[in-house]
Amino acid sequence: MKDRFKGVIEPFSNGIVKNNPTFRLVLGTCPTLAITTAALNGLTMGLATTFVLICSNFLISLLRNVIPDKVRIPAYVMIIAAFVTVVDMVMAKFLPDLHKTLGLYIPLIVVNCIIMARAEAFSNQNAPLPSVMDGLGTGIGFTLALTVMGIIREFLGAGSFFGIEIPYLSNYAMTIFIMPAGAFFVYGFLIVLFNAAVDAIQKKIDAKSAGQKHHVLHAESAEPEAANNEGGAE
Amino acid sequence: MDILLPVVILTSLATVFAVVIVFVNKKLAVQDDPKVEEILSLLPSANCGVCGKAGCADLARSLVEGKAKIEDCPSCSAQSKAKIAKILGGDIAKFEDTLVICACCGGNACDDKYEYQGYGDCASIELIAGGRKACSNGCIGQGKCNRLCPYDAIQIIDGVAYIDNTEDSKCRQCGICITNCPKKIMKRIPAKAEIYIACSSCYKGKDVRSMCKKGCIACGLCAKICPQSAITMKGNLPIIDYDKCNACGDCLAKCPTKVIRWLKHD
Amino acid sequence: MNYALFLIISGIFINNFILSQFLGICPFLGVSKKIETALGMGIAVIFVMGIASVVTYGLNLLLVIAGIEYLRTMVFILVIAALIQILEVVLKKFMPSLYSALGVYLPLITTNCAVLGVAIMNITSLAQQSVLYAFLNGVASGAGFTIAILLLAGIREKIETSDIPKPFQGFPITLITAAIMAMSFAAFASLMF
Amino acid sequence: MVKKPADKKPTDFKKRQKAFFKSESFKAVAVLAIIALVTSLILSVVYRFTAIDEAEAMRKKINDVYNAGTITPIDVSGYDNKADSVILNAFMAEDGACVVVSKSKKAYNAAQGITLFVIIKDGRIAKVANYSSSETPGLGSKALEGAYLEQYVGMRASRLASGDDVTSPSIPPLDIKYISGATKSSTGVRIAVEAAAAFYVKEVAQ
Repeated sequence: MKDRFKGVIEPFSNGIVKNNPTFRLVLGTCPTLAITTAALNGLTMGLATTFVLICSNFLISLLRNVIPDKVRIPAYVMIIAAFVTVVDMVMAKFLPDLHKTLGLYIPLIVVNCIIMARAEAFSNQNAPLPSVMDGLGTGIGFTLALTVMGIIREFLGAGSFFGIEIPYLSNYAMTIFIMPAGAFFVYGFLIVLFNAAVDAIQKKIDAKSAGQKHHVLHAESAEPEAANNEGGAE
Repeated sequence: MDILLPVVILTSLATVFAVVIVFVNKKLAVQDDPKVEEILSLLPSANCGVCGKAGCADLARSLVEGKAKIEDCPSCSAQSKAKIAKILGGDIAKFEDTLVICACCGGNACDDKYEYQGYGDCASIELIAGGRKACSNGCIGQGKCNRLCPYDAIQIIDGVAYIDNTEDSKCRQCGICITNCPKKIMKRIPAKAEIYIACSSCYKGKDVRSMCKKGCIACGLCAKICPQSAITMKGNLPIIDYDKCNACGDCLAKCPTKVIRWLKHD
Repeated sequence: MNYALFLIISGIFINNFILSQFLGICPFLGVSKKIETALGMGIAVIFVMGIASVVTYGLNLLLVIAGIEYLRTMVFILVIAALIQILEVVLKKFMPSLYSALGVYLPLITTNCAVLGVAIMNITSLAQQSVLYAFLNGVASGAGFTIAILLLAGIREKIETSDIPKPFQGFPITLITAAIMAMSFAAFASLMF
Repeated sequence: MVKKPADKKPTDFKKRQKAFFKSESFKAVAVLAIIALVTSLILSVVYRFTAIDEAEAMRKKINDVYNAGTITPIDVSGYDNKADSVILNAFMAEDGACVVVSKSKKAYNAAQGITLFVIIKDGRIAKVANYSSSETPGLGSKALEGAYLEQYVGMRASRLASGDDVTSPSIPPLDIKYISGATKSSTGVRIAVEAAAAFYVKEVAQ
């Protein structure tokens, strides 16, 4: 029972941290850079993508033995496009202004590399339930990344937080962060922070698990060039 | 009517395109040589490009066309090399497996001629008066090999490169470090070697002692006491003949500066 | 005539597909390690964008007549995916030399935001709607894509030999380079409105 | 399956037909066709529930912006638009004001363009409001808010309608202060307003 449970939860937790689509796998970069001029946009785009990701992962893993390999790509693309159009229509009806701000980028969820990558890499080989969990995990990882990007860019670029103007800050806002150049900057530095953090944690885990296994030759020398990770109790 | 029209249009479009794809795949299929797929599955597909081809698919195709030799791909394991040779129909030529070692152990123990403050890596330091180390064939320690190694198998310890060849070694002998080291101290030695010489100095003992505390002082003791006389002194440096060496370890015990070291364990 | 010229200039400089519209960033980051691969990718993108623009423009007329505009995304992406798959086989059969240069990039382009992006933009934002202008816009945006990816490939080859702190290696340094490129391209925005 | 005695030797055609249905390519086409059928069925059904009728939404928006009472649409199909803008439609309000819905194709977010309501009463701009445009939030969006749009209120439509190419220096300088950092959005709004004014002067005023 334990490993079956792990088999389901594992892809979920993977999706968020270990292979977080935006920071680790660097997938789905088009909406990440374009939409995150405001935190609310990032959040909605993330949730819309998560919905499409879950449904398409589920359906593709259901049909994985039925779809012949020759027409694999058109079939997947059609399934994904169907869900995206549903999201597009529902959003146009119930969230019109948000639909206007996301505009062109909603149909572009279809070609968002994450969905196709998860479909090809994961859900066409695994059972529906792990695929859905993987879709959920990756989706939430993507949404978190987008929202964080949105918050930073909105805070620095427009001096507001989720649309609420911060009185004093907004007349010192650096509009560079709203422009494309700022997007690339923020995205690059966030990847650095994320990688450094995950590597540091990984190093600590290795150090703990490695324990005494260190060879005599290496033991006394610390890694000279990993400058930025804090020493940590060895 | 609103439902019928889109359904008809989309289904007919999908069918038309499906038919065209299937027709095109069937009629115009260019028979790829099945051997290419087979070989591609055996190659490590790391696409490291060391073989000079644009990735493993390209290498597989040129292997079948005879434009490349399997030795070009150093990180391919011995069994798959044998299998590929069988697919290509050639006899299983004796694939001499090799291991890569760093023939220097000086690093911080070797004095610096000048203190390098600037940009770049070993290659740029080498440009200034043959590197910052007093010993001109010693490792500069700026880590160019460490950064270029696709398998992260090289560590810079105490200012000198070290390749771990013990059982959980990550080194795939791809040879990127050999081509990129400006001092040319990364060397290939036969896989059956048990010991190796961690020095490539060409100076007499007196000069070595003044420059580097760990270097080989060319005393020649190892050559004298080796029971299999596998070691010969050539230009102030011992050379091991790995066919004769039976890894008895006498030379290693005798060596005053511990330059001769175990390869596969500590 | 000047509208065609405007399209070309805006496709390459003003609304550059990568640096100001953010479309097609995945291959922009992924394929730009070496100049030859970047060039191969660029030409393949121009090739596909040109054909896709014309085909999708025609299809859109069909959709408008049938009044089912909401199926536009579905039809476009189906057509693009099928088109690329057919193109791959046809190229392999009739033009093996071109296939060996571009072949490996074609499947990559299917999930490329730029192709679908230009297909939709041809419908929504072209001032004068005609097949020629759609084709021109496709090719110009493809050229913009190629120029941006070539510039980045050239810089990245230089970066290979320089000493970058460990966490910055790989994507982060590429993104920061792209940021500086985006800043310089932003200057073109005021070139001609 | 038990072989019925009466079963004749399957004719060559039936065997070939059975083979055809089993064959790989038929399965491929069938799967794609079925997926297309199912998806288009779902989408058309969903569309019926979520279809927004454009005109209705626009009329509602107009009433929010300017209480024009019952509005009678004006036929705009005959009007030849300028190169970079298009008049989507126009209405005559009860109190004689004319509500013009004009879209400028030039904007920062070129895919969306900028669509505005321009309300012109006896020759002067009474109000300008954003109908549907998505400029970059925090930057371009400032050009769609009150302060920038207020500048146009009170201007005579005939003066606004004169300029053809907005960016050419020959245009008499209007004291419109652009939003810094959002030149494209500000110019886009100006094009839309001037297009509406030109329409008003040509079609409605005489």
